[in-house]
Amino acid sequence: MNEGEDIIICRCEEVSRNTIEDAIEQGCDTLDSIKRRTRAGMGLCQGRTCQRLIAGLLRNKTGKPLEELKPPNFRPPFRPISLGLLAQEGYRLRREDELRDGGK
Amino acid sequence: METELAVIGSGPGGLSAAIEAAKFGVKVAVVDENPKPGGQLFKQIHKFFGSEKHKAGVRGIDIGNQLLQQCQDFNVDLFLNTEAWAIFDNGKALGLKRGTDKIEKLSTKKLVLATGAMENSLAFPGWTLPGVLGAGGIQTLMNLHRVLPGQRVLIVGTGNVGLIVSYQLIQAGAEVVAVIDILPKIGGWGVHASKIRRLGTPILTFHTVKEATGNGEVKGAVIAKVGPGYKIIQGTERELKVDTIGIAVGLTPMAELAWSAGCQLAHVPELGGWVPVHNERMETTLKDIYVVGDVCGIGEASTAMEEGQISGIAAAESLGYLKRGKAEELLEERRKGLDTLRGGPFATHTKAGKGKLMKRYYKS
Amino acid sequence: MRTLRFNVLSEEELMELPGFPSLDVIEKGKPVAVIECAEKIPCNPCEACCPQGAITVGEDINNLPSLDPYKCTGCGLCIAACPGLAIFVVRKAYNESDALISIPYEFLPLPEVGEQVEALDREGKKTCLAKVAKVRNSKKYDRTPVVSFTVPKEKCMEVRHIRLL
Amino acid sequence: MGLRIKYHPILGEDLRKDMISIEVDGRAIPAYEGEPIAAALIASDIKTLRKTKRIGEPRSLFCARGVCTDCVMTVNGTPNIRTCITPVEKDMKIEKQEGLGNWGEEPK
Repeated sequence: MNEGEDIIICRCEEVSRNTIEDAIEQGCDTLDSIKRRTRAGMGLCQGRTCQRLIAGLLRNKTGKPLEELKPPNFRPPFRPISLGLLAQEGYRLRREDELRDGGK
Repeated sequence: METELAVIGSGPGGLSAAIEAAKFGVKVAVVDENPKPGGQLFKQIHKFFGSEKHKAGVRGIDIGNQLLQQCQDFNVDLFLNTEAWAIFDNGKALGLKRGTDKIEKLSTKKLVLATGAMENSLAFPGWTLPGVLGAGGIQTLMNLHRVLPGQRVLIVGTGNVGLIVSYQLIQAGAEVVAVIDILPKIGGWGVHASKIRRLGTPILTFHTVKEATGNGEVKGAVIAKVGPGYKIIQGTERELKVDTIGIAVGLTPMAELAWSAGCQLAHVPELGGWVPVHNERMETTLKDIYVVGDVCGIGEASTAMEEGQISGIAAAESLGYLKRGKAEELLEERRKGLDTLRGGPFATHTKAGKGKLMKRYYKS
Repeated sequence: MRTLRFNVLSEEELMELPGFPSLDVIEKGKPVAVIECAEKIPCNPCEACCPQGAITVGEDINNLPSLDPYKCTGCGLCIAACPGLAIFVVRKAYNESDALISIPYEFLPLPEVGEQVEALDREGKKTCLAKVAKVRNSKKYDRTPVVSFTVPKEKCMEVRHIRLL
Repeated sequence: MGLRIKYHPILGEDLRKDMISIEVDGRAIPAYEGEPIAAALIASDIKTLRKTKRIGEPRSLFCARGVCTDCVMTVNGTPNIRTCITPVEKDMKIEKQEGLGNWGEEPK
């Protein structure tokens, strides 16, 4: 890899190595803070593709072993799902639960 | 919907867990987001290693069919095209999305996470161009869907995946221009390397990919020799005319479901990264959630199947379908199998990593 | 433990392997298996498939296979059974001038009997010409056809693959 | 079409027969029902499946198993569909996705 040549690290959000390294220099020392600062790992794939690359950059820049890092927070929904569907179907499921529990 | 044992992932580990538990009468549901079950088994068209007991000599694709047949024989429910998008109540309920527009809740007593692994990335200039793929992705496309991504391929990485995919590309009619590795030695098994070397495919160690070239899609790859510190030696660059670059630089366990459910994770490099802490029964730190296969340490399909069986037996016992003594007997047999499969020098890392995980389990 | 980390096995390394039938036996010229398996990987179909009991891996399936060349009849079942495609059968005294080599060949098209092909060494380099003598592809081989071809005797430990012309 | 594997030493001959036609950006593309959309497109030498939102880079299949989401396209009007694991169906209309895609009109 050419020194200095910038490349995309997070494919979904198109965040480059320089952007991530800048964030680390400015004090982001966890995967979560890098994510919040740069959006790297926040895209459709939820960081599955770039997380390891970012962890590597973090280790190289800070010298902190990966063992000391925490994986980034990960919350449902784990897969793309539209909020409309979630709201509509969630309501249906809750009604079904209520009916089963005695129609309260 | 309700079940006694829910399994997420229908690869060799997940199916083995399901079959083993169902054998003893447990009601089992397997969930997979793919339209076809089998995980990565159906792209493994080569004969597997192992002993007769571990289905050695049988092609992965045929092992997949055998497992599916057993699922049918033991009435395992398979939910395909179904995404598990949330885990609630310490594993006692799953949020499922079936097809494009149906959301369901699946209540369960026990949960096995068999979510597998994903391929590691390697970032270099041009790596986002169409034509750069994961080597496993190439394997899926050609062996499962019978489509070649291109005609002239560079494979980056000489682990077993890189070597096997190279051989299978040639079987499918493509040309593998070179297989390169930045490390001084071939990572995978010698027999796999020999298979492509005698076809004339060059394996270049101490080499890296500097750049994928092409405008709009891959037209070439610039590779170069590396020296001390794995830095490129200026002047050794050369461009290979390729239309496809396959990245085969290892796998990372997909442990995020376990993590978000609340299972403790540990970073164990020997196992591929962050993995759920578990014990010899494949129980995580949440006692109703089990993990099996690549999600808890990169291994082989054969070890995933043994781990799957262990979790199935353990779950059947704790649900009351199996007596303690009988269960222990069966578990001991599988553990011996695992020990054998991890008995060689290529698996010392895995063995050490698993040791660390168990220690962590009993410390927590 | 052996650490094969070269791109190919050299003939010297080969001869140290317990699956190598010894030069004497090869010189005698009867068909015999040559097991080019140099790493301890957990695997034993070669042992299980041999009808003569000529291949031993043992209790620990990580052991290297060892060959009893006097029991081996060179039947070739192990060629297709080996998941690593690392077993070949060599019959040095096939006739006056030629040896017969049998290899696993999982490619299309399959060569025809009588066809002339290029003989390649372990690095894929063209070594000489070869003539196909037999193509076996029964169900037992499970889609790993075994191709036998003749090459000049002195090439019998060098040639390990063929390329169709 | 040159990229389809008709004969294979292990998989045998591809015995699937009737192909259907799907519409990709207004063009008719042959495909087998049930195969992933991305496989059909690559077999027809359509490599670029989407353009990224910021730089407008072309992207294609990358992981081929539903994880990386690089192959998302607009399928029957719905954007962000992972074409590597979404099977081809009759009368499908597929569009190369620009950026995050267009979710269409708000329902009334």
